[in-house]
Amino acid sequence: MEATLTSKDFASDQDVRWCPGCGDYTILKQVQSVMPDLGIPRENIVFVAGIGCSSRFPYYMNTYGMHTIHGRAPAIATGLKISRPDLSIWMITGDGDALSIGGNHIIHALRRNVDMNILLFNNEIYGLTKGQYSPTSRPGSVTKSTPMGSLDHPFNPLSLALGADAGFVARAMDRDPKHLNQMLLRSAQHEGTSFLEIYQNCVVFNDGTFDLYTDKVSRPGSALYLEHEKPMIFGENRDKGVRLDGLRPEVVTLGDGVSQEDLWIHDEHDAVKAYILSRFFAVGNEDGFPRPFGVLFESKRPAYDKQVAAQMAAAKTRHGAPDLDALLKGNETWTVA
Amino acid sequence: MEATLTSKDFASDQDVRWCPGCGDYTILKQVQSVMPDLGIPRENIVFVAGIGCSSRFPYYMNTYGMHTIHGRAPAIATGLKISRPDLSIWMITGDGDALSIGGNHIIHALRRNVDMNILLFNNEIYGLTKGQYSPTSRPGSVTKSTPMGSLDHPFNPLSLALGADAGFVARAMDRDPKHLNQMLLRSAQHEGTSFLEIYQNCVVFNDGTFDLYTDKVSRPGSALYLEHEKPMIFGENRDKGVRLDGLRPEVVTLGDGVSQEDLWIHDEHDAVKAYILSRFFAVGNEDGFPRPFGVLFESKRPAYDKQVAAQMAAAKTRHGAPDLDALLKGNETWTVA
Amino acid sequence: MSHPQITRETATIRFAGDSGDGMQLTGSQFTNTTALLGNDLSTFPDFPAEIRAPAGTVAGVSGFQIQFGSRAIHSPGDSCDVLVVMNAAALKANIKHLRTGGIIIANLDGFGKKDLSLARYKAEADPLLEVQTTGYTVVPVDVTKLTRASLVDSGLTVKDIDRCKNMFVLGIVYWLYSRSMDPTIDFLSKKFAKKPDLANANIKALKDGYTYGNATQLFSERYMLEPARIESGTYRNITGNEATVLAITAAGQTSKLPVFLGSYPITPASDILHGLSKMKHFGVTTFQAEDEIAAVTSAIGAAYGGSLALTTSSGPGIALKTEAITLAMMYELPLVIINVQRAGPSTGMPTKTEQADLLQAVYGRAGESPIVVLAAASPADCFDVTYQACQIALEHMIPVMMLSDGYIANGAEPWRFPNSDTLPPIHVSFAKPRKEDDEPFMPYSRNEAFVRPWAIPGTKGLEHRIGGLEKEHGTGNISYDSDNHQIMTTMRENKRNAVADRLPLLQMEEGEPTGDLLVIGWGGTLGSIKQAVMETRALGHKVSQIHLRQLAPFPKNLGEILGGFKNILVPEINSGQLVRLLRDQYHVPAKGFNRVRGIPFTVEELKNAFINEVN
Amino acid sequence: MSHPQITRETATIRFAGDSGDGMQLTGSQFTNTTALLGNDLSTFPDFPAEIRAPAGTVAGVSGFQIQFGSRAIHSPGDSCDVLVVMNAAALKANIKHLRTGGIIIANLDGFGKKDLSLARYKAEADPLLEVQTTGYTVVPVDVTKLTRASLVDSGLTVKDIDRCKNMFVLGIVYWLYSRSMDPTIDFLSKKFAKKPDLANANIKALKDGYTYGNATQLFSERYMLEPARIESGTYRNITGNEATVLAITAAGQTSKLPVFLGSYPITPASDILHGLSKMKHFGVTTFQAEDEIAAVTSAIGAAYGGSLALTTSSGPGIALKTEAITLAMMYELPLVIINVQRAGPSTGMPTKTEQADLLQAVYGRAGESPIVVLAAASPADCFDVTYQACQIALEHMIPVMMLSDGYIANGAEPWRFPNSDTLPPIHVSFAKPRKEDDEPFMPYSRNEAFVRPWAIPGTKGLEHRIGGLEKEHGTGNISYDSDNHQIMTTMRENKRNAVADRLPLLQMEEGEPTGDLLVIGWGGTLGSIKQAVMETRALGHKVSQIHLRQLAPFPKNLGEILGGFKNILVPEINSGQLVRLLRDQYHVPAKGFNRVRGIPFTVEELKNAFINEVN
Ligand SMILES: Cc1ncc(C[n+]2csc(CCOP(=O)(O)OP(=O)(O)O)c2C)c(N)n1
Ligand SMILES: Cc1ncc(C[n+]2csc(CCOP(=O)(O)OP(=O)(O)O)c2C)c(N)n1
Ligand code: SF4
Ligand code: SF4
Ligand SMILES: [Mg+2]
Ligand SMILES: [Mg+2]
Repeated sequence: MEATLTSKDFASDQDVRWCPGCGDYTILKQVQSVMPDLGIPRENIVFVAGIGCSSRFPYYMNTYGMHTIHGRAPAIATGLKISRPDLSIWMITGDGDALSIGGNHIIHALRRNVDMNILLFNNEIYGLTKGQYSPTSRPGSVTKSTPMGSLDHPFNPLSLALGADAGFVARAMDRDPKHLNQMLLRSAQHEGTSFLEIYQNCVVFNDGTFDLYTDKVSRPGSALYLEHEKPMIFGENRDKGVRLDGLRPEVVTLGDGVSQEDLWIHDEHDAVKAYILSRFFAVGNEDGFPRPFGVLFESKRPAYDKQVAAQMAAAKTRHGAPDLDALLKGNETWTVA
Repeated sequence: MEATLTSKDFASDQDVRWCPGCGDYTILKQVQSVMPDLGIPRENIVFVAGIGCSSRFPYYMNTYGMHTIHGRAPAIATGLKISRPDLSIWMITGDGDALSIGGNHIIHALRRNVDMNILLFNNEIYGLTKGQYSPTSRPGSVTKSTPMGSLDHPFNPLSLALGADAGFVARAMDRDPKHLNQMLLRSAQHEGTSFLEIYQNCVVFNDGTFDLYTDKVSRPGSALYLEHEKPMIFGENRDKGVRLDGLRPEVVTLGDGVSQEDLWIHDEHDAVKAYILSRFFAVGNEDGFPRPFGVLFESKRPAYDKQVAAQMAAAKTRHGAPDLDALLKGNETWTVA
Repeated sequence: MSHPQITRETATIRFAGDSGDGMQLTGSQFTNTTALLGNDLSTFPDFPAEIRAPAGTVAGVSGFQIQFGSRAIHSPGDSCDVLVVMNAAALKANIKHLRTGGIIIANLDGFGKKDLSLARYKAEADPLLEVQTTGYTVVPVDVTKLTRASLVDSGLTVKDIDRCKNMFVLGIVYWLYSRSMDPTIDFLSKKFAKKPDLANANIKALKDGYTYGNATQLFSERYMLEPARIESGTYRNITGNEATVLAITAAGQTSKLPVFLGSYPITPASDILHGLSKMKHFGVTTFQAEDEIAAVTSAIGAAYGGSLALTTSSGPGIALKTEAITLAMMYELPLVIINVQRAGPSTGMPTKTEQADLLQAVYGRAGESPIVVLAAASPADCFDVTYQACQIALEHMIPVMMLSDGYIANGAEPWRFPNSDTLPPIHVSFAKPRKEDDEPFMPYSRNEAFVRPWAIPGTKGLEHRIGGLEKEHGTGNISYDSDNHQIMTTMRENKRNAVADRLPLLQMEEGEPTGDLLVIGWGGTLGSIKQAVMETRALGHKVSQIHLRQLAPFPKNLGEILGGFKNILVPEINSGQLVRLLRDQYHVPAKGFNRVRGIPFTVEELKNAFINEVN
Repeated sequence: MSHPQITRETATIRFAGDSGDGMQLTGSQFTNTTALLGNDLSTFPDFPAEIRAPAGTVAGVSGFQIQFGSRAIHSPGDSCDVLVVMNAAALKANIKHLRTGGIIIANLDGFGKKDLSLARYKAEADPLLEVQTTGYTVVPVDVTKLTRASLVDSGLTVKDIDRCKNMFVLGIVYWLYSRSMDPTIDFLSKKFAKKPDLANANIKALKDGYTYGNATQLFSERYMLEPARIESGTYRNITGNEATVLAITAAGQTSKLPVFLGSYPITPASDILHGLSKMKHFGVTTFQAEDEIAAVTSAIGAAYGGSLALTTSSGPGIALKTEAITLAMMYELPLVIINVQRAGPSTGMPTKTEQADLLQAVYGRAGESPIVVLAAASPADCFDVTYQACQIALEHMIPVMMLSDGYIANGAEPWRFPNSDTLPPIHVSFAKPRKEDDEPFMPYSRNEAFVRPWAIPGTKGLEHRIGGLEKEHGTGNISYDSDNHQIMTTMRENKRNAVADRLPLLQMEEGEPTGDLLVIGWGGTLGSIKQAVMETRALGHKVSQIHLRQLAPFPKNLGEILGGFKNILVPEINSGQLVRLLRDQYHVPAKGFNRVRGIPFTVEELKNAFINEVN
């Protein structure tokens, strides 16, 4: 009967409490609509979130869910998944929750490669606490806590994830639901930790930061949609491309001597190339490079929870049925009459 | 008179309490011997450490020092440096202190680029707590907490640092004091956060993990010493080299058609190449690539503490002399007779 | 036509509307005007939990209550005389706050079908009629229509025009309570200096509202309140968080030290970070850290370097700081920790108030870890107590935790602000440089108050190492010696307790030093307890009150005062915390009066409790 | 020649040497042998703070003390009758532990020039002579030379031969106390099964030591102790941390739940992680997390998933867990937190013991956050109390903190281990699946003990969300309602307190239910207090004792018992913590007897304190 579930079945009875126009709504919609396609019984799905506007997410999903504490969702999800490998775990977090207070748990989850899907709602601001800058805010951001502009050099979330040996690294945006939907599916399909950064608009405290990529007009020229084994093409008229000469990527215009064959063919499995792509990151694309969306990198590493299960199985076969009395007795005993 | 200081002047009166033969001793010696060369008055130097065998370090330096709490040294050092930019800050940490509990503070210090020198004593084990595996321990490590072998995929500390936008990334080892000495000097000279990983032998709980690189016999063939703008050569008879074809590095033998000119010329300022180098990381060099030592990457980014100071200066010129009474009074007042 | 003008001693008004309706601004304008007229007052903003819950829903309602009068005002009022509601949801959420027989000024345009359903009223319901029949006076006003009419020629968009609704209503209320419009007109002209058309529109709406109140039969009477007979002097309005910001900045100036705040945003403490981030020209550095642990530890680093170092947070964040606070205690470095308490436990109800972190402040650390704990009693009191916290931390080289709460942090009251040169001096002297042949430096030697010297990096000859391991008395070297551990443990405790010697003795807040009942409060409950005590005394009961700002160590004469009473009642917005400390330390049979509802006490419930005790 | 054999009721021996000398092994061998002979005993290992402080220095000295006897033994002994010292540093560090007139067995080869200077004796000093003149009996033995001689043909390297020194000494002591060598011979053959030459060498050294003791004039007499008249049954030796590991594993079996430990290494708790990591075949998963916060939160995740979830740590780590513990309390999920206390505050003295985390356990969280707090009284008691902690957490859906300490965690005692089928059953029933048309599921509905249902993912129809925000009674939906907050706060408190209903009433530990003095202890001080109480009673004083394992909630009959005494003394290895809880909750004038020296109480100091109180 699971097959017959619809996205509505995944909406809880709680009213959604985000600001009107918040990017979180469209993400929620896509997540709910992708759920039936997973063919996983609703009761086997758990949404785990930290604290933040985005982290209210679990309340709106008619699955099991945990709204936890700020920054700790990766660790809670890790404990849940290790002890219950049968569950499908979705971790929802924000740029502050994941990369400020939760940075350590995130990089450790990524290196361990626990099988879960991390959706990072990046709005480059602290929403719930009403507008302080976050570790992804652009330098010079004037926010409640930085009246003269922020001085912090922001994280490049995807470079950080790759540096932490993430096995699946992708980017999407709230305003391109179709692509977002595909990315959610890809994240679900990947075994191990999937790290999906989603550009999300905070209409109240950081409205329009991502317009360059989300605006239908500017998007074609500024967003580069990656597809495995396809050349990297973008531009209104799909007349621009990215070429690699040696280590140096460059933007070229198709035609006049440059053909699709000359372009950089995307290879999801090449870690170094993925890293180069993650560095297409200039504010406003000032360096001329488009911002990549899609799967930058995927690799097959054994999932941590599977290894843990395997080790326990091995221990059980080695020791046979557990004998509690033998354990309590130990090696040396004596008897007092 | 500072000029006349010797390394002895930097030894405190406390007896050193590391295990006989611990790699920490040689590192301590090199740090003490490099201090006079900095020409910094002893009272302007502060050593800040977390908790661990390595983190006992400050007690042995006759400078100002803080033995803090586990994992938090980067944050304490950040607060100290921001409020006292005049001081020379040296942060001492271990692989557990820095990358396990302290991971978040480390990556944030690196992205902010606070001007301090981080020395990470990596012995791939928890020493002080008597031998549990750490985030840098090799997979399968049998330790007190992993009797059947560890399952965690370890961090690649240098890749992680680069992913976090570190401005200075280098590697040295306890058993090559001369090179270590140079690296300490380079770290000190760099403005911003310097991240120096030092392979350090724990004779009691992880003896010999780095022998491949530290053993005089195997070292030439396994360790690649990087020098800026020099070709990458190694091998007993310096007959091996690393060549880059496109993005793909390969180990070649000099002679038969391959000359030094064909080799990868090290460029400290190339972030992507530094990342590729950081990925020469196979256990026992099984992939055939030598382990790089030296400065993988250096870039000039403004130091956070300098920016903070500049912003305060700007605020002061903008507002003129502070007027506390005006502040207390505020904008709207009324008087009750 | 003219309306009879009735004089009142006190009045309470509550403005309620959708988050988008600008009720907080309306309230603060009414507050300023009223303050300028010389009334005493107390205010209470009642924010929705969500940033912007869907417009028109109960969850999206934002409220602001003010009590003002010609006598001293100690609380924002249990219930209001006039309730302004901009829509149906506002009525639903706030009717419980209106006293029976009170007046409801309702924006009729906020009671359409859609509004009713958003507010979860039945489609056929007529809530205004219902409340009228239950004994309230309803004054319906077509605020939206009237504002649009008044601004038809303003050339503004409808959206902008509708933004002026709140000024129209404010005009009506100004008329009703005979307030001058000038302060608000000034304010609007300043605020929209760059957009004169907006300024003019708002001002016109305000004036038209005023005229409308006057011209119509809406009200049978209007009210006026004499200026309050309060202490003479120059006043300003201030919230607790603002006062905290000023105190920290002031302490930096008087101690002549750079100020360093390491913080991480959290409701309701964030505004202290925001406020201090604007004080750079006073030598204040604010560092928004990656988390609370980095926030407090960065402050500890700054303290070692010679700054007045602070960290601010609330419940969940304070919990994360405890390991580091213990380190600062062990270092014996000055550190001020400000905990703006909110309703817990865990995430709890972040926008609601509570005072349930006292036992954590006093006992919530591993090992024997004595620190100083202070608590502010009102918005303006946050200045004095925060300033004192800085002074104690610096002069005694010890962490001081200052407890505030969401109610006083966001609530406002008039403040007779001090002149900078009347501020108590703060004496800080760093240890002096040492020459080769001087005595060896003893970082853990102590003065008569058990205070060790503060030797900051850069000082020649004082190079020393500090750590969290037990230290040898005097030298500060690592020591595992049993006797030394006992000595140091005792020293740290004596040092904390010695702080009481330099603090003023506790005065009676109300009443005589002996009587039938002693009421003991602490923190933000001062106002409501004081009012309730006064009203109980007015009934002829022998009730006295003391209010504690010093929770650890207690004032030296506390035991003596307790001795004067057989019955002791301790009202707290928690399940009983101060009462435990009193029973433990003074062996008195103190009783607790406890409510944990996320809201301040009402004067009524306190009064009843007191009368209960004395009968 | 033959020596007179004297019978003793108790004896105390302390083995001391360099960390490299294998004193811990020597001690544990003597312990096992002595246990097998049927003596009761208690041991105390005294590790150096450093992993391996430089050989020969005082900092590098490692000690092991055992008291054993033909009567019940409750403590490792205040001072020893025989002190074995392998070098000068060992003498310097341990002479204070030898009773006046006691015997020192000294390895002469450890008293060379180098040894003396390393031990910071003057070059010309002769410490052995000095102590002799101060009334101790010194028995010098050329252990190194003799061992080398005995193993000259072993074919071992000198390094390996010298490693057998400790067995030679053990041989001497076995002879002196008339112990059989067989258990140790067994042990050595097993241990070195793969290296027979090492096995033989050690065994030969042991035997030659024994013979040497017998053959020589070293001793004028030898001793023997009758088996103790202790409860009959089969015993084993166990340390507190071992017992804790077994209890957790057992609770997993009886509850039929998978066990999940999220932990981060820290002294003295790490051995629990080590021990449980060997229990995989019992369905125990251990997760070494990146820090303590991840450790406890991973356990919370596992608890939501239906595991028996635990986390272990000590002072600094527990402090970091407090925010998350409060979340678990708010979730109302089962969670066991084990705090093996060490000397604090901050990093303190990690290898020393203390019981100063009680107030943190009871009060150290933000908001009203009641959890259950238990404490183990001895190494073997760690089994019962840990098992009970698991049972309460699972059956009451509440976090339980179990307090151990470094002294009982590393100390060992004989344990009459239970048969698995005598273990109390643990009743866990997960909420049952729900069909479309069933009543809606109420995750925060409660049974008569205020316990909510445990509904784990994978259960059809029970999909629900939990969080740290205040929850609506019953539904568990987010609620900011004032009355609901009061209700839930009260529910959580009632639920914690209701745990007392299911727990056994408190029994007198020693003495009558009325008398001149009631001594109340908790945690690892049971043994020394009990011994001191017994000795004080032997002097005819009316002293009684109770010992608390349940610190929150207290046993239901505690108040009643307190009523039987005018004088109450509460000995604690802290500055007074339990005594505060008692004074607060029972309004009794309890006094504290407090030492904070990082070491256990001596029976002597306690006895004096008790006598003081009754005179
Ligand atoms: C321990 C703790 N510290 C701080 C907070 C306050 N807080 C709640 S959410 C948040 C940051 C939210 O930013 P982000 O993670 O980007 O989520 P968003 O609201 O932008 O979706 C903060 C600082 C908290 N709840 N708990
Ligand atoms: C909060 C806290 N958690 C745990 C510990 C215990 N601890 C001390 S050092 C350490 C790890 C040491 O490993 P590393 O950082 O690699 O330093 P090393 O001893 O190897 O030099 C741990 C877990 C502690 N002191 N404080
Ligand atoms: S504050 Fe921003 S992120 Fe939060 S709900 Fe509103 S729009 Fe969305
Ligand atoms: S345990 Fe290892 S790291 Fe620590 S001091 Fe000994 S050898 Fe060095
Ligand atoms: Mg955000
Ligand atoms: Mg290490």
